[in-house]
Amino acid sequence: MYCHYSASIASEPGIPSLQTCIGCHQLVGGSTPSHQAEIRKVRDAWRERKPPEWIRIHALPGFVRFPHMRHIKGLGTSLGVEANATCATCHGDVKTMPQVSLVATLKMGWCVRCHVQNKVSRDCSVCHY
Amino acid sequence: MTEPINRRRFLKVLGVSGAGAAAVSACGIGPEPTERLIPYLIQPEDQIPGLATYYATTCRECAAGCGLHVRVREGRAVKLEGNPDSPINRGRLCARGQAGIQGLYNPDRVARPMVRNAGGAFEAIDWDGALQRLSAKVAEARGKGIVFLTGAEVSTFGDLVDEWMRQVGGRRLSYEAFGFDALRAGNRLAFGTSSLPTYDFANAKYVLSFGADFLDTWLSPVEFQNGFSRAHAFDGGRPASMAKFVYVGPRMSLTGMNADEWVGVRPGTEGALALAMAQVIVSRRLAAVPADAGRLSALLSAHTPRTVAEAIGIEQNVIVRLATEFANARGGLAVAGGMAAQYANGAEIAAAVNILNYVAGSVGSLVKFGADLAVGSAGTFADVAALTADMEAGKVGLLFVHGANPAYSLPGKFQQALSKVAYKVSFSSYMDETAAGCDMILPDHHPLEQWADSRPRAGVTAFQQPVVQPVFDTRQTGDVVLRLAGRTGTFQDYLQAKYRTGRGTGFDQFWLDTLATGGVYGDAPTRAVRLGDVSNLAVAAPAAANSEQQDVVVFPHPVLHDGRGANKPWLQELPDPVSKIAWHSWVEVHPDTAKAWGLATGDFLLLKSDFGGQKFPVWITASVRPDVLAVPTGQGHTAYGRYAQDRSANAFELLGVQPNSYGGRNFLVSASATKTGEHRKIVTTEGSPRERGRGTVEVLGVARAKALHAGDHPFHHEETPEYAAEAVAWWAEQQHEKAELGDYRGEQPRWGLAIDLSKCTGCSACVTACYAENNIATVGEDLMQRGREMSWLRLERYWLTDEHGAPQGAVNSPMLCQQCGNAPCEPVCPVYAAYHTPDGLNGQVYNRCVGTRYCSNNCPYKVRYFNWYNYAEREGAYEAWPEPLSMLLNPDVTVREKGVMEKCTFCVQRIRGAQNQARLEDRNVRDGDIVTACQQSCPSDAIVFGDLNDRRSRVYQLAGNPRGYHVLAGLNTKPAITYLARVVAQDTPSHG
Amino acid sequence: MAEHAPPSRVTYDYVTRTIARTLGSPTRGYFLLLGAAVALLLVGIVTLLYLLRYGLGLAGYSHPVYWAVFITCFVFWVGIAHSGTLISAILFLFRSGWRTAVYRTAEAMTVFAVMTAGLFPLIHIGRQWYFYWLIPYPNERGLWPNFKSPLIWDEFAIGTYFTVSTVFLIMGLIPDIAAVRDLATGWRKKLYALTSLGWTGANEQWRHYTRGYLYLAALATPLVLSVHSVVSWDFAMSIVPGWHATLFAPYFVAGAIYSGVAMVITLLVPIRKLFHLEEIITLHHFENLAKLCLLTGSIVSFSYMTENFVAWFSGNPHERAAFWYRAFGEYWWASWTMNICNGLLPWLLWSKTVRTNITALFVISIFVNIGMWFERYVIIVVSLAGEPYQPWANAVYNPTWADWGIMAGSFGWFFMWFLLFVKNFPAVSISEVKEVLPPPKRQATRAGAH
Amino acid sequence: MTTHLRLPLPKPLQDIIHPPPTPGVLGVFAYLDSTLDAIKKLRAAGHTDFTVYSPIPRHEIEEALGQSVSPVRAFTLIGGIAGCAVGAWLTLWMSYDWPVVVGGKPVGSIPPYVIIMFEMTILFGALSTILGIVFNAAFAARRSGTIQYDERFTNDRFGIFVPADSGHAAAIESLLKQSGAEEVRRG
Repeated sequence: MYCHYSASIASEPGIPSLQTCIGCHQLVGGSTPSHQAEIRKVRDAWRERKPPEWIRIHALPGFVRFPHMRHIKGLGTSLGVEANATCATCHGDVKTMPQVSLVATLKMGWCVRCHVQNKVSRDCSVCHY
Repeated sequence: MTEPINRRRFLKVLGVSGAGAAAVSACGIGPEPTERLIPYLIQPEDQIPGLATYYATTCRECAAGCGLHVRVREGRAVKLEGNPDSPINRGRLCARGQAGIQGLYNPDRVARPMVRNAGGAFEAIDWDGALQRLSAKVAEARGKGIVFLTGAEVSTFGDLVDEWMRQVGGRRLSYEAFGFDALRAGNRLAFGTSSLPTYDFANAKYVLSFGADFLDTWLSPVEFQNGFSRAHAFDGGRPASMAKFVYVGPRMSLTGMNADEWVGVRPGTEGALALAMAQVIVSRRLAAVPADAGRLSALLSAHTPRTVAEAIGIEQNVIVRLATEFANARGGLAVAGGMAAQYANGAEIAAAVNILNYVAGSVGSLVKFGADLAVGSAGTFADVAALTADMEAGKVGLLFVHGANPAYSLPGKFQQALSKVAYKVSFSSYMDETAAGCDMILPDHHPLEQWADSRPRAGVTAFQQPVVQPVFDTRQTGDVVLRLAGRTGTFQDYLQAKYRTGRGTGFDQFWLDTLATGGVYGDAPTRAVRLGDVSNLAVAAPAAANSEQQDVVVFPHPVLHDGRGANKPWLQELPDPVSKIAWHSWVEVHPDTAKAWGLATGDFLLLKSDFGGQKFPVWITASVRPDVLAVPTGQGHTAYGRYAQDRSANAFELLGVQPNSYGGRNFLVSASATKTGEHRKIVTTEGSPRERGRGTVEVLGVARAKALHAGDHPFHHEETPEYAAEAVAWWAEQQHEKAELGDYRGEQPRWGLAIDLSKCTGCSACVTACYAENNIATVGEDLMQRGREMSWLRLERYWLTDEHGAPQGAVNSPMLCQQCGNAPCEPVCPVYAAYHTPDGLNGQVYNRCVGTRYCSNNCPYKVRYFNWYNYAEREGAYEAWPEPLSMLLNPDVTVREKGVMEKCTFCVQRIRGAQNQARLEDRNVRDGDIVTACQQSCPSDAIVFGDLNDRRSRVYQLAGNPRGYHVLAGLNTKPAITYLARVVAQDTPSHG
Repeated sequence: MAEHAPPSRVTYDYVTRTIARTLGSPTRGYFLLLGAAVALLLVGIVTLLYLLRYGLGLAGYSHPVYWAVFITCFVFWVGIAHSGTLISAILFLFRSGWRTAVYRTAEAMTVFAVMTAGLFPLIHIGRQWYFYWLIPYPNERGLWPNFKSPLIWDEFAIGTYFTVSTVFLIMGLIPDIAAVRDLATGWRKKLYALTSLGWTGANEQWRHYTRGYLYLAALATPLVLSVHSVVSWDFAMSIVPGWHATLFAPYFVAGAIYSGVAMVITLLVPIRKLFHLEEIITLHHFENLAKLCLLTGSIVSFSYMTENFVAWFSGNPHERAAFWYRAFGEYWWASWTMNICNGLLPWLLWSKTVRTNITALFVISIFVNIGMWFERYVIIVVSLAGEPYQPWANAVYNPTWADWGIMAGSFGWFFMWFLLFVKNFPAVSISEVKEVLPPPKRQATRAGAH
Repeated sequence: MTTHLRLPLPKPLQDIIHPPPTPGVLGVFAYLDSTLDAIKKLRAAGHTDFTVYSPIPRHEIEEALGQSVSPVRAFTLIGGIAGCAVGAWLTLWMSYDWPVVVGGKPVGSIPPYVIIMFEMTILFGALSTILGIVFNAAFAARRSGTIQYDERFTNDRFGIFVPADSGHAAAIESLLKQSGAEEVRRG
């Protein structure tokens, strides 16, 4: 929520600006060498004023709308999940992942199943317009 | 000229969001391409991905100075909307204004400073190099004549230029191709002031226009249309009293076709008519004539209806009738302009109309001097003519051109003169005709990228602030001037300094407020004017053209105007509201004339005046006098980018460059017309010009309309016929069943629209708004000619005719998806791509559609459109959004792929957006939360959106209006759109 | 029970050998025809590749004319397909002996015509690569097709029709393949031995075979009537004036058989000549086909009159506008081509001299084919172009090279298959032709009618 | 007493592929009536499981053999009913699995679905009929697979094969001869 600052208020989660990253990683150096290596990349990037290129893992086709804020809100209220935890429903437990990977197919069937389970509309025009 | 900005930059500007997908995944079989996300280096404080930010600024597409709200997503301006705070446009915006954004992201912008090299070709140069070179030029040009030519520029920038010109011993001129010289001269003649008053249409009880096209191009169209619809619409906010509107002129323009009565006088005789009416009013004491009207007696007695009727070409009893109506209305407003103000005797006509207003007592009440309009202080045509002469004579050593394109509107002449100027510099953002003739181009920021202000009228200051980072390597001309003037600081500082004076500490707050509201809005006190000496006013019409010569009227195109709109695909593809022709110019010919000359629509007619000749394809219409031909300006550019260049013919070629008696330009020329034998298929969206009683539009006489009470159903016969009653009952049952199934369970809204045809003027602002909001592709001339245009919302223009079949105005009916409750399109779709949503829309799932096109065949309204090609394909033959135009794509709307059907869904993205927001705030969607793009833009407030199941909503009330009807209700499609019948002044017999 | 007395020299043996001769080594003329067909097919394929790459815009479509030549061809070919099953199944149930000589050709034509027709729905949709979304298959999204859509009915009707008519054709072929197997030598013997599925004509085989064949015919009969009804409902179920008529099902079925029979004649005349089958396919057969033509043709012309009458009688402004436009609008020429070719020409067939004149029949059959193609063109294109509901939205449509290319391809595709068929399988039923001959008897007593 | 009731059970696979030849007598007839004559004589002589070859189906032969109606019709009936059921299930279940309203019509509206049911009836009916024919005729073919056969039978000759061991062969030969067989073979 700190990094993806707009996830709970907007449809897009927002990619943290390098400034945001460095804000913490100035101090947080990482425990294991592999972590440190990764974090060094960030610091170098900051030094060179050159934003790193993230590779998009969680991508939806252009004709699908996934308003993040609404899902966080919905999961938060209906399932009583605490806001930060709602992310894991789709993204998995990212903070324990050495490298982010898909935990869900992010395919339509998967979306629909979840919608049906939580008794929310599966009307086409909720996501497709 | 322009380098396609690379993908990295693209995404950066994009701030990375679904928009990437929306724009990129346009051509989409197979999985999404792996995207690389480039984050911001430093988070811009006011940007939240996925949330739109609105910035208040000012529209500079014309001199009216409408306020803008620019919708910005991830650093890209995606839509221009009206600023509700602005007293000028009150949150509305015309088609031209909305297309401004296509100027910002125009693929043919001049991307960087250019200078002409020895070879005579343009080559890129860096800013510093360019400015050094230029300041040298300025130094050596001192004393040799330095001229700075701007558009209508009543602003701090204008002041700065003036300052600088004084400093270097030069002068500034401003030029508008369609100046208002005649009005100013007329006011000088009648009232001794050359300023332009404001006109209060909203409170007029009777509107009489002598050629003034106040709905399309005259002075401040959006403001006037807003006011006009209040006055003229059947119940436009006032107790139902419909102000009759009479249009006087040789040709029916967009404004003219909204008239209840069209008086097609012989060109140039408008003044005589005005005086004759004044004469009737005075002689019959129809109004409380001001005391000093006595000095008119001589003039008026020379213009009795009997004496002038013959010359004007109408019966005298008509003149008497008009005069009586006008005076008895107690609040008649007569305006002169457009064509009437562009004859050789334009000034006299304007003066005569002033007199008419004066004797009717409208001056001061409806015609307000004091709140003078800025364009009034623009340079006259005579000044420009003089400048041209000077240039010819080599008296100009250095010429700067900013915000004007005289080489197009003064073809030939100005270009020659230009070549005689030692050094000329253009600040144009585009390679227009003038820029092409210059030695150096220093591209200015687009108005949406710059700091500026302007004073469209006394009392109102409109501000501009940059809403996006500059798309190209351009620089604000203000900065350039400051630099050349050897001053420090940017234009922004200069601007702020100007407003800081006298505010001291309060300034910062003032500045923030101003930027939030978009300007400083005040009223100027009304100034009383007295009638001058008009005893020897000569309004006589110029001699009629001889037999083989034809009167040719050159009129400003409603959206391309003086040609500045021609490089914007939205405006090119927008059918002209009257002719419904797009992408090329035409000549209007009356059917009788056409028959006499053996012309068919599409035949080319060569018009040759003393000044030049051009070929135009014929459009046969009864909306023009038989003895007059009419051609629009705007097309026929020789430069100005891919959309404008080499398209049809330039009507300015026909016009002379000599200023007339009052320093204006004659737009009525006599020319020979010869049939060339060539023929083209004209690009028109017009099918049948008559509605043929098929129940598409309904028209009521005003008396009948006033007699209606709540609960009346004047169009009841349109409702379900007997034989279908059973089916309807059965349907109701099914609705009940459906309500108990799945997503359809429970209480749902039913979104609906109400469209008041007596407000709709056909201005087509809604059409462009729809293009902008819904990423609708422009398909270009070839495809449009084959009926492939994608416009989800089309304006059907059906003539209203008198008993002789002559058109007396038209009914304009916006036709868009009716979101039927019983949609014929839905059951025939084999894959449920067209289906009924729980909230009553006809959903169209683009990504499910396989393209059988059955839905369109079965749609009785024919409002479904098919993607014949991939209009988003990069470098494709029909690419609709060549970079950077793609930046204005709305990230909330899917860009449709080749082979799928698309249509209006009541801006479902806005509906969902509002619902998401409401959910976030734990409340329900309120009436008015959701505004469709068409409704938002409509200057006359003809469209209202809302929930038909909510008894308190505006749309629910309107749907119950006795004037309401459903198109083709007999088919039992149960449309969600209620049309309110057009009401016409009763004494104008008309059949829809 | 039209048992006519054939020339005495037409014995079982004569029949077998005459028909078997048609499978003899092909002439140059045959290869020329085949080459022409393949060339046409290639034109179609290239056009299709263009459509896939650039989109349907290459065709002449123009709002609101969203269906045009492709669907016209679709209906045309489906129509052609109908006479085959009619002759082989319905006339079989009616026990009309004359069908035996012609039904094989008709049936083969049916199968190939359906194969052709089936391609058009795939070609004409906007995203051809998603055609399988119309099939109810379990998918990850959990979506199913809309069974209320006439297009899905089509899919099922055409699919069923293709399957059934194919197996019907194969069934009929088995005994004949066995017959040629027993005459053939070399690789062909092997081929036929395989395809004849070990047929020997043993009584046990005949016993089940004849029964099964009867039931297939019984099933095919309602099928053939249903298929074109369903196709007609593509139009009748919509609300487009000119489409929306209860008359459509019978009207289309009659039209289909009409065009089909015409096509049979068009095909039989050259085949008879090429393969010297004069003794087997006699004037008598042609006359009967002509009579069938006359009957269905009259039904069609009657439907035309009914349509126009109802349009006027209904007093519905939209209906009236549609039919007025049809007759006197931009497309008057198409409508009158249709009226003359389908409405007037068949009346010539009242005269026996015309019915028994092969050349005349051939010419008429060609014109009927043209007329029936235009009937579909008029119904589809003109009704849409007229646009009586929204007078503002009407348009004039003109086909482009893409339309013609695909259409040419469809003819190539059809004739390629047909030519390959007649050279490799008996184009006239051997066993059934024998059935209507008097069986060889030792005593000259007349055989009981079978 | 009908032949197909006394069918031997299917043999092991290799027998099915290469069945041992059945010893017997084959008579070739040029004429239908003489064939019928022979059939009558054979049945009179108590022979039942002989095979008659004919280029075309003739009712005379069926009557002479006194065959019962083929069981294929049962296949047709069952197939048809099954098809109709499948059609109904497809349309209704799939409609309600994800209810979508179109054109204000009920989610599961029977009239249009009848068309699908009808088509499926025909399709399944036809296919199972084919199955029936192949199934039944295959047994017949098995039985007479390697009995003697003459290529003229598909052209213009009739034939009768009577399985018989060498003991009875002579009697049958003479019987066929006097019925008018133009050729008699023993194998």
